[in-house]
Amino acid sequence: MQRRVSIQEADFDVGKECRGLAKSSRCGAVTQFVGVMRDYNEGDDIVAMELEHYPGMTERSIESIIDRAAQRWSLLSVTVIHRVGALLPGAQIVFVGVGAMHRQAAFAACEFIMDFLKSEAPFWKKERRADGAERWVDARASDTQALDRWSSDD
Amino acid sequence: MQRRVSIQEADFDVGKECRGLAKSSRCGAVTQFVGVMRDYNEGDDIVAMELEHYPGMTERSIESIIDRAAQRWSLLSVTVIHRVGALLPGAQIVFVGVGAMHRQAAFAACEFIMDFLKSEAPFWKKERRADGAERWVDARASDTQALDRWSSDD
Amino acid sequence: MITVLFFAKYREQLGVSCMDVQITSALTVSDLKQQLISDGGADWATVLLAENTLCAVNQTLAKADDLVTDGDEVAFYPPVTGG
Amino acid sequence: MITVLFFAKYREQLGVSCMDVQITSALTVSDLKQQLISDGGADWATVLLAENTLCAVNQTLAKADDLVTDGDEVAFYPPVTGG
Repeated sequence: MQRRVSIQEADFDVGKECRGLAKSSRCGAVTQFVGVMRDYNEGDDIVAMELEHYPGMTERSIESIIDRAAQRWSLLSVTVIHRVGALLPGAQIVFVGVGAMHRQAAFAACEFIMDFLKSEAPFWKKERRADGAERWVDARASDTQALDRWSSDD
Repeated sequence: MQRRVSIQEADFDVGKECRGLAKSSRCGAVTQFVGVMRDYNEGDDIVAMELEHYPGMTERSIESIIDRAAQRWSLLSVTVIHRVGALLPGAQIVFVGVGAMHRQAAFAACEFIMDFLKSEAPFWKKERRADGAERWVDARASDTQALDRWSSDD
Repeated sequence: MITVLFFAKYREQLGVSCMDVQITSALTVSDLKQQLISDGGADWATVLLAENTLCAVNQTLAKADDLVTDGDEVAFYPPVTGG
Repeated sequence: MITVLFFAKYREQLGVSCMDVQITSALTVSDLKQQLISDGGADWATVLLAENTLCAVNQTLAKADDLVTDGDEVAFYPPVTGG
């Protein structure tokens, strides 16, 4: 399986990543998730965001999630890109792409990786509101709950 | 909700479609599926494919599927592109993209639309094998079964 | 008069993609199939009576007892295989 | 000697991102927290004893009774909010 993990400040090119995921001649399905920065959260207008991470552990954590997905479904390629540093509303934050022979595996693995990335990978968001105040974003209970479905048998 | 349906011979640009889906400032999640032509099916090497469709009904059928998805989940944007005509292995065949505030809706709606497109939209594939023989692709029982999960309550 | 369309394998098997058909009054999809078979013969029976043959009336999926009336567009086609 | 890292809100609250800590022998994550609190004071107790504080030893998530030994990299951080 082809695997690519990148933590970067730079933006990413979804079209290029898609082509990279579909390189295998056996690939019939590519599923992609792109997380985008909204200008609104928890009732406030957000004008900027700073994304901090734990270098080294972040990559290990994401690679471990990908490995678990690859044990569970038959995958041909996985790419995970996560941006760090300063971001503005509308910016692409995260990319999870999965290539597989069939769409069911590609869909399930993409959502699985995204769900675990949200709850395991060491990233932290700090938002700046329109009034200049800054706050660290709180973890959401719904992201922990999202993991529940993956613990039951398929 | 922003909606775009296109049946076309030309290839599509996944990066451009992704940007189009994320235009709303409320958009936090974009999920995309790309179906790719494989060079192998049912035990045979495939060298080319011809995709036929029912003009008019195809668009109506896909719009109806999108409407049903939009009733079920809170969506900001949906794009469905399906190519017709002559295609070679490795070619992008179909694009389903969904933009939403949250990822769960974007994932579910994208897979829902793809599942129903597979079983309702009037497209037919004819494959040409390496030995020159042509055959119409048979519908797969697994594509009908894929619909079952959408009939139960979430 | 109605318009009848055939797609994919059925278009090839019958050698027809589109034809105008005279109907004397409103009739069901089943009745229309019988009329086409009596005009066309065995090949038409094979296509139109196949268990999984689909029919759309005015671009909406139709059942055997749905009505076809003057001016309608009727299509017969095999299970779809797009995506 | 071990290296202790703090991230995000905790880094700001303690004003420390990285520090070297002398340990006399292997100790548990719990013991390490107590040692840091006795050296650091109330702010450190607030951060390290918070119910949802996470700890990684050598970049792998660790539990309260996991062991920390000489040369390890230990990190304390709040629940993650990436993606």
